[in-house]
Amino acid sequence: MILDSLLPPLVVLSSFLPGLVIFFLDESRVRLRTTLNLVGAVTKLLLIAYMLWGVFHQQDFVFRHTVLPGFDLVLNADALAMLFVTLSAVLWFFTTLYAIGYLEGAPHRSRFFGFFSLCVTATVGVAMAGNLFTFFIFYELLTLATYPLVVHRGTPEALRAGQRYLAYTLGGGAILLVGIIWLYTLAGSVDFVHGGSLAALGSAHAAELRWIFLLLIAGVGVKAALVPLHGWLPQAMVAPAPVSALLHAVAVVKAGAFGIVRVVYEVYGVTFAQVLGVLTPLSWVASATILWGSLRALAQDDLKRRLAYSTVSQVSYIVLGVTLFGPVGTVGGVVHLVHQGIMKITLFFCAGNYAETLGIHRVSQMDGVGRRMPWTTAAFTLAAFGMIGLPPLAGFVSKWYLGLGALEAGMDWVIGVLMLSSLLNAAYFLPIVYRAWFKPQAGEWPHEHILARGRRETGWLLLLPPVFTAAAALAVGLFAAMPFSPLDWVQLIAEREYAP
Amino acid sequence: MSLGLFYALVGGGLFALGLAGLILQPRLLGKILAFNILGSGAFLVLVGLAQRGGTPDPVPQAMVLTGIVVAVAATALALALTRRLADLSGAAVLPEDDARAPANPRGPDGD
Amino acid sequence: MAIESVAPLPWLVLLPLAWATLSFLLGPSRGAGIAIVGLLLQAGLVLLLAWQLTTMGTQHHAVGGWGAPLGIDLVADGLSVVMLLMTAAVALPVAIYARAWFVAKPAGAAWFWPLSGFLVAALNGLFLSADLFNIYVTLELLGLAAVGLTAATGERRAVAAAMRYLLATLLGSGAYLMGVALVYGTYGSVSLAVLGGLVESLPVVMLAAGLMVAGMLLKTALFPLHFWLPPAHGGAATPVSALLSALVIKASFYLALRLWFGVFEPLAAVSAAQVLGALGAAAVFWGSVQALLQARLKMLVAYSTVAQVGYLFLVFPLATGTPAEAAAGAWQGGVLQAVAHALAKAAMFAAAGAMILGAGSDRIDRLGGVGARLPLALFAFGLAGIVLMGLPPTGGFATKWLLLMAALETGQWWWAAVLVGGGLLAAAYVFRVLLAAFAPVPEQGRVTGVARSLEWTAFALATAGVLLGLFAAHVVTLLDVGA
Amino acid sequence: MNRWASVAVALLCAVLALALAWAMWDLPPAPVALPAQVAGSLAISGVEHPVTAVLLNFRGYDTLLEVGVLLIALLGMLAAGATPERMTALPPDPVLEGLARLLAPLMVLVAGYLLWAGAFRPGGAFQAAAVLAAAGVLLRLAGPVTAWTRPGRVLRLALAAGFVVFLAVAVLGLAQGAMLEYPRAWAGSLILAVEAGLTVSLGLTLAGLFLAGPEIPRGGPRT
Repeated sequence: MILDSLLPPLVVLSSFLPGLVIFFLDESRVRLRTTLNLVGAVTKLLLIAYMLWGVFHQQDFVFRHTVLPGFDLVLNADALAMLFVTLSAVLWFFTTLYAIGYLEGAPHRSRFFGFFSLCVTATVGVAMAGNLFTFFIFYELLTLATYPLVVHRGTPEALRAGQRYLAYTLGGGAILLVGIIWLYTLAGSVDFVHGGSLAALGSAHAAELRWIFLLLIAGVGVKAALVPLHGWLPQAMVAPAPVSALLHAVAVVKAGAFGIVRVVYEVYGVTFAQVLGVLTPLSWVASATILWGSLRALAQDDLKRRLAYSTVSQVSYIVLGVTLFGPVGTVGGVVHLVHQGIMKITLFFCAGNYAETLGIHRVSQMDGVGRRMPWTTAAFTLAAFGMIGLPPLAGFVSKWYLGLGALEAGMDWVIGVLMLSSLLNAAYFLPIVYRAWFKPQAGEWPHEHILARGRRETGWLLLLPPVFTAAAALAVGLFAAMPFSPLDWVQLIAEREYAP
Repeated sequence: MSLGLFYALVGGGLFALGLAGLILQPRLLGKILAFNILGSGAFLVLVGLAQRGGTPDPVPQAMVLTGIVVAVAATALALALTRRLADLSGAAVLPEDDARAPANPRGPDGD
Repeated sequence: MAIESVAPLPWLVLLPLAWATLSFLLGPSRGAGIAIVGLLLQAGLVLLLAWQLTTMGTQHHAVGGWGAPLGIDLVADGLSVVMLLMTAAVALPVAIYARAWFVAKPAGAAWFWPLSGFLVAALNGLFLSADLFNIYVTLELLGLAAVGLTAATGERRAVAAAMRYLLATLLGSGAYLMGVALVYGTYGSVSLAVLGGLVESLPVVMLAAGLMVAGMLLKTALFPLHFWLPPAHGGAATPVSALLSALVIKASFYLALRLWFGVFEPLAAVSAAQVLGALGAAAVFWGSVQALLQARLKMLVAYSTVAQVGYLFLVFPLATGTPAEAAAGAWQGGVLQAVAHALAKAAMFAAAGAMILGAGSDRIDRLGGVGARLPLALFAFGLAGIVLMGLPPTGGFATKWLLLMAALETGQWWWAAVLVGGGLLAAAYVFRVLLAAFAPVPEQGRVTGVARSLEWTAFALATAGVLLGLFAAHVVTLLDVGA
Repeated sequence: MNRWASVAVALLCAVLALALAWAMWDLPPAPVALPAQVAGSLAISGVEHPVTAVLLNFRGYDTLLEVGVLLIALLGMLAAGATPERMTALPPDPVLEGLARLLAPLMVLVAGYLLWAGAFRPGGAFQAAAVLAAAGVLLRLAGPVTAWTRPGRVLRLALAAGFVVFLAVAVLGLAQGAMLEYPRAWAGSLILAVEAGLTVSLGLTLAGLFLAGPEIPRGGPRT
């Protein structure tokens, strides 16, 4: 059906067009801008709901446009794509609400929301890309759309962070492009296919294919913040809180991790990647990233920096899961894509609330904040517990499947990495929780912008998003076994990937 | 050697001479003269080489007429620019530093 | 009259000549309106021609009814039509831009319209001509019009730049004319169609080809023959800069391409092609680094042209003596680069002009506040920059894609390194400007607003540069007609 | 430029001259013989002189564009801006001025003859225009004609007239089937009309290349 093939581009356009209009809106048109934002977000959600139903029933949504001979722009809403699309659309909706509250009265909002929408457009495109070309197009668009958000404040620090961000991501993009073209000249196709398409080339090109794998992983690894390519991420923390939330939970970092998933499963094919012997080195890199990120997080006093290093560590769980050969490991890695997103966005919303309401930027300033902001702190606590991996929260489900997957793949040492990392997680999250709830308030808050009014500890647009996402982090863990839960959906993906 | 070929050979020499002059002459007037020598060389080759067999060929003759008018036009424009430059900067030479975007003496007023 | 019977070829030359003359008759600073109408008609004619080409193949017109070799033939194949489309697509927005520009800054306005009319006529004539000597006349028409436009502000810097430009362009066409003389002497004809079957590897023809191509390198400002370009393109009035950088240098590149892969194909040597590629690579790096070092916005954009010209010449090593498929891809990539750069560079100059006008200075470190006051111009600048960086999904990316493919397919990975590295360098100098424009300003209201059409035309050009990437397949199809 | 670079340039140019000579030395006859084709079509070209036939008919398109080149050279000069008068003031010389006034009409007559002769012998619009322009230069040097910075409407019309006529004929040809295709019966007259227009315009343009530009100082050119 024609309409079905148009749905993927419509999902992309549902944030692109409002973004474009918003960009040119006058700064004072607050209501129109908000309406456009919300209409876009809701339209996207509705389209996605329809497509989810279709994909579940084996319906295909594929859009194809020839850019150059041999170079097609393909948007394909397969099960894996829908997982990421749904995640980003839902979290975008909440982040938009949050950003409207967060930026109330701030300058340059048209520019902000314009690029904000472009950013989600790019993410959705990355998710639905049907081949490496399309992936690359949206991957680079994502870089360009996020840069203005990172430097939004215009301070020298922000500009420096932006420069660093560009240097890393554009460099990564260039490497990725070389990898893609090299692969294309070798294989004649870079389409994403279940089970990969390179096995047919066989061992004759093994050496070249290993080099290409390195290029591709290095290219997407920059955004996924794999050590040693992670240097930009902690610096990018100067961005406004909603941007950090989006960067860490939905857009940039996730696009990188998602790229690794696509390359391993649908370009090389996990079986062929195993044969080439490229998975094990990748698992070392992932493990190193997990531990290094956690260790660095321990040392940070700045709350957002601590969360940033935590992201470096947590995203590599996804990469680690991918390298564990076998369906269980796949489930663990891919489902963490969703789980980490929900938990991390909660943490950043909360951090933003502390900063925006009380002027708290450092862990050492958080003593007794639980009594002043109970809802926010409760959400923070839930998400932190999830990150550590306490049952029955989302993070536990991920780690459980990762552990089982490691055993299945015969890589027992990974269990050790997981346990050590959980300990480190606890070591950098629990002190925060302890301070917030159990220590008395130490003097005045650094800078109280928003006064408590009755039971409302801060603006309701700031409060609702973290509460919802924290509840979601609990729900996806509690109801993991229910149909249409992320876990259930990921199991569907894994079945299709490993189907003979 | 026919007369036509002789013209052509002389033309080749003039062309090379003009080229050298265009590069080496420091003053603009010298460069403009050199360009005219270079052009004349090309015209001589055009007419001479075509008529090396002895039969006159009206086509290159017409082309050279066209070429001469073009050269006159170019020379006139070059002279006018030289005069204008001399009025503005006091010398009929190209400033050495221009390729490196000198600071605008009249302040940062753009174009 | 049926639309099939309209012959666009002669009209594409006559129309701009007519409006140029008319605006001259109207007097100084007059004629913007008829120019815009004329360019609109021209755009329609080119589209009609493109349609004729896809349905009926290569189009011919024998001027005077004689036919080659006695008369002069106009021929429109895929390459010509893509170049004509590029000319129309750039000239029309730039005309609209110029109309508003000269209201704000009258310097150089007096004879802009007739001169630019002749310039457009020369471009169209050159792209259509199938006669070596006639091409020489169009080259001179083009060169003198461009020099006149460069000098038109009457300022010392501009006049010096124009003088330098004039000498370079005259030397270039002089070398070309010498080549024509040798070719006519050898074969007795200057018709490309006639020569196509005759040219063989004689010393005199090699010499002719060498002189003609060298002349074109000088006119295209390929490193190290680029010395004249930055002051001319950076010093002219902004609408002129846009025309020069976007279109004028493309004419000589087109001619180099036409000759090298056309009549002189039997002589094309791999070693010479590698030299051209090496000069191109040097241009990419030298131009980019110089752009990074400039203190003035328009000089930065001009040096960016030096760099971008380098990419054009990668076509030669990638399409000379390489397998047919890779060569075709490289050739398409080269032509697309010419078009993508035309759109992006016109947009970039237009946006830069608007920003300079708003900021009241062309120093890059004085651009602070432009981002807040002129977001559309800055956005256009950024978009154009993205095209030049070769990021997807723009026309610059389609170019880079095709050239990279050809480089890797033919095992010439060193050109791939140039393409990738050049893109990153472009990013460095483009973001340098964006960074400066994003910087907050202490003095409120230092940046003033500019006419809306200045910003919109820049934006339209940049958008066209982006869309070119999404519809590159159409251009490539058109390009294949008669190739 | 330092000495060694100069020597290198000179040597390279010498090599070029030698290469040109060597390449041209022993060429076989050209495979295409255009003179024969010109002669074959001369009868229907509208003129009897082959160079004029090539110039205004067979390759008339070149000439059309070339007139454009002249016009833009003039435009470029005007655009570059006026410069102050730099001519050394000659004392008013009644003899010189009288001679110029006498010669000028004579030169116009010669130009007319050249124009008419061009159809069948060496001559034509360009030669005629050159004489006209010389007359203009003479009158300027002797005094009676002053320099002009910005041509007025009448002068612009005269400058463009030749080009306009040529363009009109080019368009007219389209009705025949091709640009600049002369109807057989009218070819001679149309070419003469084009040449007449060109003589006036080119003469003025060529003179203008000399006359345009200098700004007349207050009090006239001679003070």
